[in-house]
Amino acid sequence: MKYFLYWGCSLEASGSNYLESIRPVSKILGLEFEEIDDWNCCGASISYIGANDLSIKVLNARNLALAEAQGGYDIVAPCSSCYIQMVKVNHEIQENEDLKAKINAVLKEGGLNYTGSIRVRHLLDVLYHDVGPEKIRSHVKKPLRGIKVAGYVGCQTVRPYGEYDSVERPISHDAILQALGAEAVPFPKKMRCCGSGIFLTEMGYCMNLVKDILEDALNHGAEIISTVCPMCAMNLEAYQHRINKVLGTNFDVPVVYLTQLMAVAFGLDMKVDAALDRNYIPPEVVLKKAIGH
Amino acid sequence: MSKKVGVYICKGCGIGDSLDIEKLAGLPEEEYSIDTVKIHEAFCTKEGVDLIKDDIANGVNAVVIAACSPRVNYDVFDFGVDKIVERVNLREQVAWSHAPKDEDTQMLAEDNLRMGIVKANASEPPVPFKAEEDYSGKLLVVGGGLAGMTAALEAAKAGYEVILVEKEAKLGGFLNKCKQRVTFPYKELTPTGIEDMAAEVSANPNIKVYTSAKVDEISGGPCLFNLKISQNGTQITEKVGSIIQATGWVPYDAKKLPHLGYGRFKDVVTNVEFEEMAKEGKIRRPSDGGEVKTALFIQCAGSRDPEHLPYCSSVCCLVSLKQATYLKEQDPEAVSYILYKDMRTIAQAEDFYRKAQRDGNIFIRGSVEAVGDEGGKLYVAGYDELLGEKIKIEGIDLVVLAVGMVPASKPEAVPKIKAPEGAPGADSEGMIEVAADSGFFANRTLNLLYRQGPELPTLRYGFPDSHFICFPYETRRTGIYTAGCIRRPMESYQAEEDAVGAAMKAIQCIELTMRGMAVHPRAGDMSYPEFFMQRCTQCKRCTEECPFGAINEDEKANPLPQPTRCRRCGVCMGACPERIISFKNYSVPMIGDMIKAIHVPEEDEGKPRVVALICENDAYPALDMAGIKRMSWSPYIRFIPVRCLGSVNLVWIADSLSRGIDGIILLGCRHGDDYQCHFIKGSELANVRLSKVAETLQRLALESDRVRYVEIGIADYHKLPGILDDFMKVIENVGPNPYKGW
Amino acid sequence: MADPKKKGKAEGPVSYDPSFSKEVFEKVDYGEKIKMCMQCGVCAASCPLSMVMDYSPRKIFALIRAGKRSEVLSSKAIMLCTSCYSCKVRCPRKVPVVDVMHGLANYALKQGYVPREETALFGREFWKQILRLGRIDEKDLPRRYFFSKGIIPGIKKSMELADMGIVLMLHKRMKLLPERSVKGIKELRKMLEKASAMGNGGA
Amino acid sequence: MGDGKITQTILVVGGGISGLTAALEAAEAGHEVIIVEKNPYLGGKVTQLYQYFPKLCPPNCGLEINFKRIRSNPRIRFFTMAQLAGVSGSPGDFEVQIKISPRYVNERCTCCGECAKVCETEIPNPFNFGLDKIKAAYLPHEFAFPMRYVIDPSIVGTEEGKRVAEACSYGAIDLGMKEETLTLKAGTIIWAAGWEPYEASKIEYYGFGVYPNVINNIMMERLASPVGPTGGKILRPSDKKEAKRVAFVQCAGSRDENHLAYCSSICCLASLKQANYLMETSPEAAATIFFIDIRAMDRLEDFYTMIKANDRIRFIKSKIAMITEDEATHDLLVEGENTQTGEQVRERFDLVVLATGMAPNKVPEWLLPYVGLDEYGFVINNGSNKGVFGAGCVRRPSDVATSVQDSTAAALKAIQTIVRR
Repeated sequence: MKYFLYWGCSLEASGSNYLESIRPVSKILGLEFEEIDDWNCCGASISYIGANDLSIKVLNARNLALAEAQGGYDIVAPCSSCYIQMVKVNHEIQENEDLKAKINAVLKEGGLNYTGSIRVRHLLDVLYHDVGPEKIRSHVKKPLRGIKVAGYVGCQTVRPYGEYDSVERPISHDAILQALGAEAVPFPKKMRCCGSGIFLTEMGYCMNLVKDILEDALNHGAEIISTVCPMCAMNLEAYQHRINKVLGTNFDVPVVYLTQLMAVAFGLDMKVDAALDRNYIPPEVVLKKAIGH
Repeated sequence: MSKKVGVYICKGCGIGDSLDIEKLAGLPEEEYSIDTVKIHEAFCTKEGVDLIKDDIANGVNAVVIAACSPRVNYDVFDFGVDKIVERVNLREQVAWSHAPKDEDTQMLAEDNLRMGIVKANASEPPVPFKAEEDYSGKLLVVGGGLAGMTAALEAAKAGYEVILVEKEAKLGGFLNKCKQRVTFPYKELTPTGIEDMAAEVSANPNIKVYTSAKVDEISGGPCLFNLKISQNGTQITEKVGSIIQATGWVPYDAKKLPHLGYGRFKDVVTNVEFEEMAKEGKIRRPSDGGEVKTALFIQCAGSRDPEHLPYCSSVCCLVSLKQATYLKEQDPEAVSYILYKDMRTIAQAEDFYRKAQRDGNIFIRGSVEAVGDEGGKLYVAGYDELLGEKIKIEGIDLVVLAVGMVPASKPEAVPKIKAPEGAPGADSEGMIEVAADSGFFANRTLNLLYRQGPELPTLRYGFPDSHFICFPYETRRTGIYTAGCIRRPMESYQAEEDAVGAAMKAIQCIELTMRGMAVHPRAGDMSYPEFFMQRCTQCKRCTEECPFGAINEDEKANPLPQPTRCRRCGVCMGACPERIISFKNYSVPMIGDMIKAIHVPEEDEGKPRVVALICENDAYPALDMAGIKRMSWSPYIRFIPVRCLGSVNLVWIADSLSRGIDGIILLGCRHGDDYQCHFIKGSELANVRLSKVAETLQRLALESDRVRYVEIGIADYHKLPGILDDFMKVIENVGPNPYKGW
Repeated sequence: MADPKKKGKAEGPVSYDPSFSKEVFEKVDYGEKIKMCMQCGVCAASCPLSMVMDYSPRKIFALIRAGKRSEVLSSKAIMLCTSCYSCKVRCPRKVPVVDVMHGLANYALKQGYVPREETALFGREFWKQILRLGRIDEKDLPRRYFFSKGIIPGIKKSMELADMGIVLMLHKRMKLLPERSVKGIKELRKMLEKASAMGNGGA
Repeated sequence: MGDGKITQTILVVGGGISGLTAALEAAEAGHEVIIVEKNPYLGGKVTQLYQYFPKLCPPNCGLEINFKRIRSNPRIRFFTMAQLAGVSGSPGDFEVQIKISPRYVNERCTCCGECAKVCETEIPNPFNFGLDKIKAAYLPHEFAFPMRYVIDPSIVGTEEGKRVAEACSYGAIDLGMKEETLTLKAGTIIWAAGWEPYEASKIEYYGFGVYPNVINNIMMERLASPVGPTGGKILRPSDKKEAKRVAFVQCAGSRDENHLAYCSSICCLASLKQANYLMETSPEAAATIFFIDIRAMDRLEDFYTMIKANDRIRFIKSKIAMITEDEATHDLLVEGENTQTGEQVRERFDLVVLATGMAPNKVPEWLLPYVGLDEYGFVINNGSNKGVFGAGCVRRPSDVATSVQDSTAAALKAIQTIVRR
C-alpha cells in the first residue's frame, strides 16, 4: 500500500528518533512511503501570529496540490500538528467551493492547482486501520510483556473530526500497544494537552500541564510513555528535569514513540532501527525488563 | 325486573386453600335462599364460563362471581348489558392478603359474599337516557381565530355541521394583525395564511358562520344546547350538541409597565404594536417616523413577574425573534438587541433561535433597571448576567416590550356576588369576591343559563383549562371544551393542534350523548341519576354541589336535572339528605343494605368491625395491588367501593354505627390545589361532609375517632396496610361500639 | 484563578457598542462564527489553560458582543490557546473556538496590541523563517527567537536553555547542517504575499 | 380509495399514553380500534415514571382510568408483544402485518404466581432498566395491564422451563408458542411509537456507561419510585450508597448540533421534579442543576418558582464540559464554567443525572411512502399524510399533557380518513 509520508520539520531534528523508527517498521508492515517532492512547512499551530488564516491554508494547499500532482496517494502525517493543520485545511477546501476557488487563485501564482482529491491521515490511523493490531501482532518477535505503558494520544492526534477514532475516548493507540504485548494502563489524561506550540513561550503555564499528564500516567502505574507526535514527545520528555527543578517533582520517565516500541517488539536493532539511543531519558532499562538481554 | 341470582364461587388462585369453600357455598342458600350456587377450580376458564352461561340459559340474570378482582377478567365475565354481574373479591382482598384457613378470613369472605348478593339483588340493568326533544349533532365554535377556524374546519372534514360565532366583522382573530408567522418547521418566517383559511371556512357547506355576532344565551346540555345568537341587532336561535370555546387572548396591558418606559416614551411599543406597524408596511419610530437602526426587545415584559403575570407566556421569545427578523429584512444594517431571562424556544423551534443568531441579532441575558431617553434616543440600563456587569445600551430608536398573553376569559377585576349570611371576607355592602373556579368569575362569553354560573370555571390566572395532566380537555361543564390560547399561552402551531383535539372531544361528546352514555371519565356508562321529587325539600345541596353544574333549579328551588350534562359521579346522591337520588345500579339504599348485610359479632367475641368506603378509581386498585404484593391487613375491615367519595351519603355512616359497626374509614383521592379526584370536587366534598358528621356522632353519643378520612393515591398501596392497621388500633382504644346487637 | 471581573470593570455601566462585533465578524478570521455562540460555557471548562486566562473563551465572546474592543484585543486569553481543539469538538453550536482565538490573536497583533510578548516574538520569527526557507530549522529558530529582543537577553535565554540544546545535539536530535530552503521558495513567497494581501475575515 | 370500500378500523401503533389516548378517543366516538404494543403491557414510558410534573401525581392514576375505559369499551382490541411489520394498500384500505412475539403464557393465566415460585433463573429487570433482577417467569410490573405473566425465552426449552410450566395448575404456560404474523385490514394508521432517551454514551465526555454513577433521567424515575429497584431510596449504582449530593446535567445531547440539535422540551421540568424527589429522601440531600436556559413554559413556571424557593436546590448556568470519576470512591467530578460568575466549577457529586433528551422511535422505511419526517426524524402531520398520522412524541418532544392533546387531534385526523358521510 502506497502513501505519501509528510514527516514535517520536526522529524528531521527533534523528532528524528520518530522518523528513524518509522522507516524500518513500515518496511516490515509493507507500508510504502514516498516523500512529497519539495514539501513545505504546514505552518504548525503557531503561525497564525505572523500570518492570516488564508496564508496558512495556502501553505497546506501547496503540499496538497503537490501531492495530487505527484500521484494523489493518501498523505500520512506522523506529527499531530502537521496532521491537524493539513486535515483541517483539506476538509474546509472540500466543503467550501468558494474557499477552494480563492485558494486556487492563489496557488496559480505558483502554477499549482488543487481539486480536493487527497485524503489526509495520521500515522496512527494507518497503523490501526490499514495495518491493524492483528497484523502488527503477527510481526511481534519480542513481546513487550509486563511493561506498563501509558499510551499518550495527545489532543491534536484525533481531532477535530474524529475521522478514525473517538475525539474523547480513543482506543487505537492502546490497541496497538496491546498488540505489542505491552500493558496499556488506563490513563484519563491521555487526551490532555501538553502545551504543544506555545510550550517554549508559555513554559510557566505549560510545565503544569505536562506535570499533570506525567503524574496521571505514573499514578496509573506507567513505567514508560508512548507518543505519536514529536511535539508531545518533546514536551513530555525534554523538560522533565526542568520541571523537577521548578515544580519540585522528580520525574524521570522515559518517553518513546509508538514506532520505537514497535521496532523493539519486532525484534529490530535497538539502536539502528529503534533509535533508542536518541532518547533523552534512556528507555532501554524498562524495555530490557521485558525482552531480556 | 324479576331477579334470578346465581352465585359462583371460584377455588382458583389459592382461594380454595385459604377458605372453607363448602361452608361458604352454603351461605347463599341459608341466608338468601339462592339455590343456584356453583363451585369451580377456575371460573375464568372456558369450562367455568360455560357453567355460568348454562345457568343464564336457564334463567339466571344476576350473576355473583366470588373470585378475583373486577379489575381482571372483565371481558371473560361479560354476559351482556341486560345481565347483572357482581364481582366479589375473594382473591386479592381475601386469599392473597389474609391468613389461610382462619376463622376471621372466612368471616371476611362471607361478608364480602353477602354484600355482593345484596348488591346484585338491589341493582337493575341501566336504561340509557333519552330526552323527549330532538338531539342536535352540530358543533358550536365560539371565536373565529386560528384555533376556532381550525376546530370548525376539522370537524367539518369529519362530516359534522358547525356553527361558528365571531365577534368581529372579519374572521381571523389575532393573526389578522400579523405580518407573518413562525411555525413548524421553524426555519424561516411563513405567511400567516389566515385569509385563505377564512375563505375556506366561509366556503365550507358544513360551516355556518356568524360574524359581528355574539352568544346571548345557552341553555340545555349536550345534544340539547339551545342558543340565542345576536348579530347586528337581530337574534337567531340555533341548537347544537357540543361547544368549543376558542375566544383567545388579549395582550397584557403595557400601561402597567411604566418602569419599562411604556406611556412615558413614544418609542417604547408593545410587540403587538410592533407587529401592526410591520404589517402596515414600514417599521419606524412612532415619535418622529424616523428610521429604526437600533431596536431593543425586552422579554418577559410583565410575564414571569409576580407583580404582573407570574406565568410564562410561552410565545414571546419566538415572537421577538420573528420581529427582529422583520427589522433585518427591512434594513440589513439595523441592529436588534434581545434582552432575555431564559431563551425559551422549545422542541424544533430551537432552529429559529439559531436563525436569529445567524442573522446577527445580539442576545443579552439579564434584567432591565431603567428605560430613559437622551438626545432623542432611548437607552436601557440593566444588568448583563453573562458579562457580570451593569450595562447601558444607548442610541436605541425603538424599544419593544414583549408583553405576554392574558386569557380573554380573565376579568379586569374579580367580580363580586352577594355574600351568604356571615360569610368571611364579605365587604361593607355584603358583597364577596367570587372564586376563580366558580362559574361566575370569567368574562361573559357563553352566557350559560346554569345554576352554577354563566361561564366555564377557571384555574389560577383565569384560564378555563383542565387541571388534569392525563385528560387536558376535561372542563367542568360537560360538552363544552376550550381550544387555543384561552386554555394556556401557546404558539400558533400548538393552538392549531389543540383545536383539532378539542374538535375530537366535542364530536365524541355528541356521539356518546346520542347513545345515552356518559362522557369522560365514566364514558359509556348508561346509568344516570333519577330524582324522586315528591320527597325533595328544596335544600339545594345537589344543585350547589354538583361539580359539573349539571343540575339547574326552578324558582321554587326544585332541582332540574339535565341528564346529558351529568358525569354519573353520584355527588348529588351523596349530598341529598332525603336520599331521593338514585341510579339503577347504584343507590343509597343499596349501599345501606350492603352495610346491613355485614355480620357484626357480639362484643364479647372481641372481633371489631370496620366499614371502609373507598374510591373505586384509586383506592380500590391500590388495595388490589397490596394484595397482589401479598401484603396483609386487619381482617376486620369490610371494603365497599364507591364511584367517588363524593357519592358517600352520611346516612351510611349513621346506618353503620347504629348497627354496631365500630368504625368507618373513607379512602379517597388527594384534594386541594393539586387534586386528583376524577370528579374534581368529590373527595373534597366528602371531607367537608364528614366534618359535619360530628353531630351525628354526638347524637349517638359516640367518639369522633370512630370515623376517619384518609387521602391515598393509587401508587401508595405500600402504605395501605399501615394506614388500616393504624386505624384499627384507634378503634381498639375507643372500644366496642355500644350499639352492637341492638 | 483569574478574577473574571478584574478587567474592564470601569466605573459606571458598560455601554454596548455593536461596531466592534461587526468589526470582528468582518475582519477576524472565523470571526463571524461567534454569532452562533449561546454562552453555554462548555469551551471555558474544556480549555486546559482557561484557569490562567483573564477571560474564558466564552467571556471573550460576551465581551465582543458588548463591544469591549480593548479588553478583548489586549486579553492574554486570545494568545494562550494551545490549539488542543477540546472546545471546538464540544461546542454545541459548532463554533470553531480555536480558529476564532487564532484569528483574534492575529488581528490584535495587527492592531498593535501585544497580549503575550514572548509568543508574539516566537510566532513572528517562526513565520519569518517560513517566508525565508519554506520550512522550520529547529536549531536556528530558537536562536533567532532568543535574540529577537537584543543580544543581552538573547544570551541570557540561550544560556538558560543551553542544556537542552546540547542534550538534543548529543542525542542526534538536532540537524547540524543549516536547513536549505524549499526549491519553490520564490513561488511560495509570491503565493503567501497574495494570500496575506487578500486579508482576514471570511472562512 | 382503492375499490371505494373503506375499512373502518383504526390501527394504533404504540400503547403508551399517546397511543392509548388516540385509541380511546376514537373508540369512544364510536370507531373500531386495534392497538399494537411491543411491550407485554400497555402504558408505555409513563408506567415507569414515579410522578408527573407539575402535580407530582402518580401516572397509574390516569392509566387506571384509561384501562377502565378500555375494559368498558368493546370497540377496542389490543395486541401486546406485537409490532407492525408491514403495510400495503392505500388510505381507507390498508393491509397490515402484525408480528406477535411469543409470551409463552396464554389467557388462562390467573396471575397466581406459582410459576415464579419455582423459577430460579433471574434476568435483568427490563422494567427497571436492569437496575435490579427479576425471575424469568414474571409479571412485568404490579400495575401491568393486561395482568398476565411473561416467560423469558432464556428458560424456554430447558428443564427449568418444564418445571415452571408444570407449576401452573391452569395450563396457562405454553412453551410451544411461536412467533406469529397476523394480517389485518385497517382504514387508517396512527403512529404513536413514542421515544427513547438519547443514547447518552455518545456524549463521551460525560462517561455514561463508563462510570456507574452517571445515570440518565429515566433511570432516576425508577430509583425514586417506592416500588422501584431501591424501594424509593435514591441509591447510587456503584455501592448502593444513598446519594446526597446529586448533579443534574441539562441538555445532555439536546440543543447540541453534535447530537440532537433540537430542544427536548421536557428535560428542564423533569429535572426540577427529580430534584424534588431527592429533597424528599433526606434533609441533607442537596441538588445542583446545571443548565443553559430553564424552559418552564406557561403555568409550569409556577413549578420552577416553587423549586427555586428550596435552598437545597442550586441552579448554575453552565453546560457541563467534563465528568470524571474518582476511581477510589466512584464519586464524580463535574467540570464547567459558571457563566454568571465566570468561575470554573469543579465539584464532587455522589450521583450525576444526565437530563437526556428525547429521540423519536424510528419510522420504518416501508411506512415512509405514507407519512413524512422532518430532518430530525419526527413525523409531520400536514395534509400530505397518506392515511398515516403521528401522535405524541414521534411528532415533537413533548410532555404528557401535550402528547395527549396531540393524540386526541391525531384521532380526529384518522377518523377523517375513514368517515363515509
